[in-house]
Amino acid sequence: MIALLIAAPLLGAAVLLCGGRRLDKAGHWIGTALAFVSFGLGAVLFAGLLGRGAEDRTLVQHLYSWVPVEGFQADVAFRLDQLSITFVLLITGVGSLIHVYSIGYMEHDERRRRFFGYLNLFLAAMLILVLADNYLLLYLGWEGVGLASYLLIGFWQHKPSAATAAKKAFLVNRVGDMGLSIAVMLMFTTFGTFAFTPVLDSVGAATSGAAAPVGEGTLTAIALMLLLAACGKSAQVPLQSWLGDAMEGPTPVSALIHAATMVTAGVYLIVRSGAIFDAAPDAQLVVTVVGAVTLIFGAIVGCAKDDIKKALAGSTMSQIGYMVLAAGLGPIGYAVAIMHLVTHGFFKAGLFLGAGSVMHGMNDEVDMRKYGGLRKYMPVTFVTFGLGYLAIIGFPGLSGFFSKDLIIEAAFAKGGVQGWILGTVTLVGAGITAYYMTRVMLMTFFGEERWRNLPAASPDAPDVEPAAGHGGVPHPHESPKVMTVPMIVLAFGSVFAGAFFGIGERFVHWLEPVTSFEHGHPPVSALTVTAATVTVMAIGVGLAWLHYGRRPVPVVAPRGSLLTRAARRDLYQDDFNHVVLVRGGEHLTRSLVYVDHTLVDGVVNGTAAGVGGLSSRMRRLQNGFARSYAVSMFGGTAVLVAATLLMRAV
Amino acid sequence: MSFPLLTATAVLPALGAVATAAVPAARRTAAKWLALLVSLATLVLAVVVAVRFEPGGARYQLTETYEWIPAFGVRWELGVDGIGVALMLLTALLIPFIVLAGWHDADPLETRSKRWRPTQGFFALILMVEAMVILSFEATDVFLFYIFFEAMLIPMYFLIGGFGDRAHQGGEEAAATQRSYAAVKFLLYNLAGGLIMLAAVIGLYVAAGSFSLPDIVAARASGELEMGANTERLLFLGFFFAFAVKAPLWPLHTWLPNAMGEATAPVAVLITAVVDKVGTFAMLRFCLGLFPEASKWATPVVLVLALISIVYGALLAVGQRDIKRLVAYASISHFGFIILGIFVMTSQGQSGATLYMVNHGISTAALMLVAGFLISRRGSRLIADYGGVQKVAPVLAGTFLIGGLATLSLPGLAPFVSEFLVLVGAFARYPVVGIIATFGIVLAALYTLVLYQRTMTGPVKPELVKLPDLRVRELAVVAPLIALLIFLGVYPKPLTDLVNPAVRHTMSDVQEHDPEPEVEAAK
Amino acid sequence: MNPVNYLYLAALLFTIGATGVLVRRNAIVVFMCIELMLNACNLSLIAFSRMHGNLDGQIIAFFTMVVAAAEVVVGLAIIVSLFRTRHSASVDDARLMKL
Amino acid sequence: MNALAAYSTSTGEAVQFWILGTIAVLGALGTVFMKRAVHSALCLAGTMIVLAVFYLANGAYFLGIVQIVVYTGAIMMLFLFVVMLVGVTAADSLKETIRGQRWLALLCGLGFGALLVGGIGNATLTEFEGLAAANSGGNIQGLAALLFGKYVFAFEITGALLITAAVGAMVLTHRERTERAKTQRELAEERIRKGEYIPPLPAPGVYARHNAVDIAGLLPDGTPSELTVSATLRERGQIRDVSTEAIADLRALEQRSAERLERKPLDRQPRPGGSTELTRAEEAQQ
Repeated sequence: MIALLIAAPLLGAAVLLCGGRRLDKAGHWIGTALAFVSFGLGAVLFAGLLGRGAEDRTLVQHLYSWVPVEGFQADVAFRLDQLSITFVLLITGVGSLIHVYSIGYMEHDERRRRFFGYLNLFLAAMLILVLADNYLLLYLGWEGVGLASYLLIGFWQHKPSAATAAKKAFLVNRVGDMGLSIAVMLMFTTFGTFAFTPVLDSVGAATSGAAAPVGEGTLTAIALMLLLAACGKSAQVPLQSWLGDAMEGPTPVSALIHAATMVTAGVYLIVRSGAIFDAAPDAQLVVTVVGAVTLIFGAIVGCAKDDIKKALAGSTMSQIGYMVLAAGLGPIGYAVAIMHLVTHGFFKAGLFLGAGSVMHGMNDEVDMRKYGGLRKYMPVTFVTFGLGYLAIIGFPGLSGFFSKDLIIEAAFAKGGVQGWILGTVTLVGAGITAYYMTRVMLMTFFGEERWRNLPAASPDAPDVEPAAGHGGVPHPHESPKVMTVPMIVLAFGSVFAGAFFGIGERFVHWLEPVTSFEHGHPPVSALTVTAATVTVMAIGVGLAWLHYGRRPVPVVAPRGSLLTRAARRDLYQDDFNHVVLVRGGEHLTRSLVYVDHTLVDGVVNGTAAGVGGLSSRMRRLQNGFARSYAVSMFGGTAVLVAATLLMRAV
Repeated sequence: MSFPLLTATAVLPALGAVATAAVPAARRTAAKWLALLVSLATLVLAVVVAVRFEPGGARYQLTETYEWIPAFGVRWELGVDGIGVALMLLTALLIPFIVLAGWHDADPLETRSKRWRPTQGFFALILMVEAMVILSFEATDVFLFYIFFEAMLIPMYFLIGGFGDRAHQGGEEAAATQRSYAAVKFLLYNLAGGLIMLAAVIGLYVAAGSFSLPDIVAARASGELEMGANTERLLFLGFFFAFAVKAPLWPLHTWLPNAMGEATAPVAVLITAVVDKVGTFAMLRFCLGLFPEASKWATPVVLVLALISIVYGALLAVGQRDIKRLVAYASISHFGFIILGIFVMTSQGQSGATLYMVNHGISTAALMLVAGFLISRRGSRLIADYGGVQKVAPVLAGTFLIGGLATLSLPGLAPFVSEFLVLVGAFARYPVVGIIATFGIVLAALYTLVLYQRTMTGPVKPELVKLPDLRVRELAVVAPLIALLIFLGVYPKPLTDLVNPAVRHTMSDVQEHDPEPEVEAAK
Repeated sequence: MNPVNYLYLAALLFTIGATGVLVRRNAIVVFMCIELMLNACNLSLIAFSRMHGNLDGQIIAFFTMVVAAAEVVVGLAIIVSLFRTRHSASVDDARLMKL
Repeated sequence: MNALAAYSTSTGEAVQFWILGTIAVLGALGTVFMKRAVHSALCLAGTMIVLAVFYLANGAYFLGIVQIVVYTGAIMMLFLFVVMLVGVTAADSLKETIRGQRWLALLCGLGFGALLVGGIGNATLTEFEGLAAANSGGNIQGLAALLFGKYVFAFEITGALLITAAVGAMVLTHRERTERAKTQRELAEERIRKGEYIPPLPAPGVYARHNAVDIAGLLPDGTPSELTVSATLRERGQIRDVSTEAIADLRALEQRSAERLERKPLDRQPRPGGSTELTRAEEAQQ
């Protein structure tokens, strides 16, 4: 049953990718149908879990032994519990909606069949990731989603920028993967296995003193390596640079992979390995720091971008920062992190789909400075996007409010100076979130209709998607039903999910058997925190209104302050990477090629040349005169005779 | 005396080679079909061997022993263990694909040429190499092994020097010059290694009084045969040098890029996927089996060299401008992994190394053969001459990508399993080594993706607009390889079952145990 | 007189012959010098025969003569045919060993 | 006394040794250093005869005779034949062309000789058995017994060797015709077709005194014509040029006849009608 869940999209991917042109007509329907099949199966499984007792909700399905080697047993086994079924539902649910959306969005793309194949592949890999029962299989899914992400970011491969972005994403993720593989190796050497249950149990046993203690250093190392992996996949500092570029992919991809599901895999990993993190407080601290830094970093970047998708990407980074931070808080934060993850999945996917819808209606223009006043032309998009917007800034009552508020509370509840710092950071983050999201909202849907009097063409627009350049003034229009319906569904989620999960701590208790949960004790009351959050949010919205609502937005971006310029360039992180890693690497490889050619090969060729030179000297002796040879023979004979005589004499 | 299965497996391609060479000049196509049939028949025999082999049984099975040169105690002594079977299967499996991929590589330039014989020669040489390689996997007599180890150089020399890419940026003349340079370099390197090994083989005979591997190993294990530490080390170095050249290990690697660059793609596959495997196989079987103490003594140095190979090969691959040379350097990096796995002396490492040999053979074959198809279409090996291929030839690009992903060890494809095993094995004993080796996987992603990006994506180059996609024959070559990569990636159990007992034997040869985990995990 | 002197003489003759082989260019003279060397050997063989008091040395000398005769026949034939084709009997002109 | 006798030989033999040994060495040196091959051959023959005498003196009667008959008689004559064939008068240049060859050869020769001498001197040659016992049944009989007994296989093989050598010599010197010999008619036609030299070749030797084949006939102006000499001699460079001699003779004859006829000595003034044949020949000579 669990295997079937994965098999459906996998089958879809195989059929669509190997099927050839014959399937071009029906490909997207097959892909979508299989995504829904998977969702249906997930729902059935969920229902099955609900029917069981709270402590009895972990199902393990052992398929076969994957890599059986002396002392090293990796199985293909799936584990269904509250945590994974949550993800399953999120993935297949949002995934199915985005499949539907893509039918409309990718209508004019001749390679739509392949697009759906990749989407299905992604679903399968993501499901493997969340359902795996051991870290190695998780690694398989982990890299699988990386591959799907690579393929989808680079889907418009004919654009060099897309191809580069895809490569970058994969490479940065590989650095993270290194962390994951080292973590697995460490687990193997420490525990002799890397299946979830034995590893986590023995960590628990070791820390509670029930078994031989494991060095905390080892656990910290494992945790940090897992964090590295999470950073790569979830675009956390310092491995965040790929996410902005990943927006080169088609918008549904950004919505599904780079907002709702894949990028949250890091959070899943941390929550899943909670026992290890709990046993390694130093690592937990690092996790929270990474989360806090990314939170602010992403928010600042989001404030400065004019590209609607990149602004949203910055936001994604920032929101995942929240989740990572929460996950770093330990048992008080795990469930909250997942809850924010789910609500974020709804509203961020909705936002991206809305952005896609806007682009769809605007000739694939992505520069917000060339939007404006679109609410009249795309009412459905406006409403759904607006609901998503309210959700993300934490407008009271909407889903973002519940989840984010809980995180802020938990951060304060960390206690001590750390708690205050983290809490403040999250609060400030909430303010900035409100600011940049309002900015996006205002620039896109309000204000004057700047797209009317654009200069004829914008040839220097760097990120024009391929359909762009129809020329002339765009004619904003609402998107077809097939696109708006998923947006509406997601908007529903954005509005109600939070309340549904949050009221009565329903979600937290659902996850408790897996992630364990304890109530934090914030130094200030929960109500105060909520009030502060709302206030900060209001300030953010107000500031944004001052900047972008009251006065007209210039079509050409002003130079901006130092911080703005830095944020536009992703706070120079890319430049740093470029100078240090890319250039340095290029020089290194080039000099190594030179070394290989001249030194390593040179030694060999030099030897050959030396022998050659010697032999050409010796060749002069071989002058072809028989008499000359005879002399040497005679001399040789003489020497032999002398040797014989000497031997005799001795 | 039962049917000599092992001999038959090797003799069949040898006879096939003779028969292929004897086909009249005008019947080229018949020669090709004959070669293909013979290679397929060999595959069938190899499968029979694999089926008859019982993984849980004796160490060497299906053994055959005939007196050959009684004066020196040289015997025609064959036998296979699990590792041998696996590699034999790999060889027998790859040859039909190589034959099929090289179907037109040795055709005459003018199709009507009546007296053109190299076509027959090409296929005959390939079969000859197959025979030699299979025999080296089977031989349990050191001297016998040495003979085939060296003899395979001769057909390889002609394959490299005689049949290059038709297309060469420097023209036909330059191609011929570089080809002969590459062939001579290949030959000299390997001959040098082989000569030193010959000295060591003789030394071994002097020291042990026998050429028979099982006898010597048994005698050493029982303590009947004492070898001085210095003798053992010297002999080990002699053997290891030859295998390190063949494998190739840094800094003895420079022949490989030349050879693989200048040879046609199928021959390049033959070099790296089949012939070079003899080197790593022999390290596992002979170096560790005959000289366990010396192997342990040399381990630190070998590990460092292997690490250098991994990182260095990958970095150089990044810097290459020539597709085939890039694959060659990638192979050097992979051979670093294999050697690392062999010498970390853990079950995981050695199983991983053996699986790595098989998987690397398949994945490199897939990548290189597709690259060869691409090169033969455009007539250039330079990466810069390509761009946007996926637009015009999506299937070619897709298979190329899968080959590339296999090279970078994507989980789900076969090489991942082996690479991870090697890394785990290395990490378990030498954590630092494991971590450094892990950098190799990032670099592998770098060179593969850079290659893919530069050749396949971006705007279509005007010269490539009419590039045809893969033909049926080419698809027939690539598709099974890819299917195999995926199958072995998700279900490597058949292979591991074959290999595990052999690895257990090797581990007991070197008297090493896997490091115990720090904590016995709660089961 | 000590009969060993015969051996000294033989050695002397042999050396002279060998030097002649090396310094002369005319193939015929070279050949004669070789004959001289053979004769020197024969002389020593016969002296040995006398020293040891058996005839084996003489037999060997006899064989030497026969072989020398055969050699001369073939050698001179070679010289003649060389001369025919190259119009020279100088050994230095036959230099095919150097490419 | 007896032992001493074994160490030394009779005085007669000693005298003979020293005299003939000197001759043998001189002959050997002559062989090496004579400019002409004929002289070398003769020197060698001398050495061989001396050696034959030594063989006899050492009790090898059969071999002594064989040495004279076969070696000096047959083989050396064979050499002489070849020398004649190649050119008896041609003198070799003794100038060395290979750098260092002569010195190296000498050095090696001297060194080797010294080594041999040293070796012989070192050897413990204590006793001379003498051949009295071995030759008691007759030298030839003794040899025969050995030859057809102990050494019979070697003997047979030697026979094979000789046959092979004979065949080899024939094969080497025999020139196979690769095409049909041309008939006289064809040759004539070919010559006409080429048009190089149509009339018959001139005969050698225009003067009665010199009708030898190696003397070129003189053209009307007194210059020798190489065409008159056979091609082989031309190639060997063995044409004897007698034109100077002949002109000198002519002049002497003219002088003598002038004296007898009491003519004035020939004035050297060129006559208006042109120079005489003789003066033109003289000019050609100069």
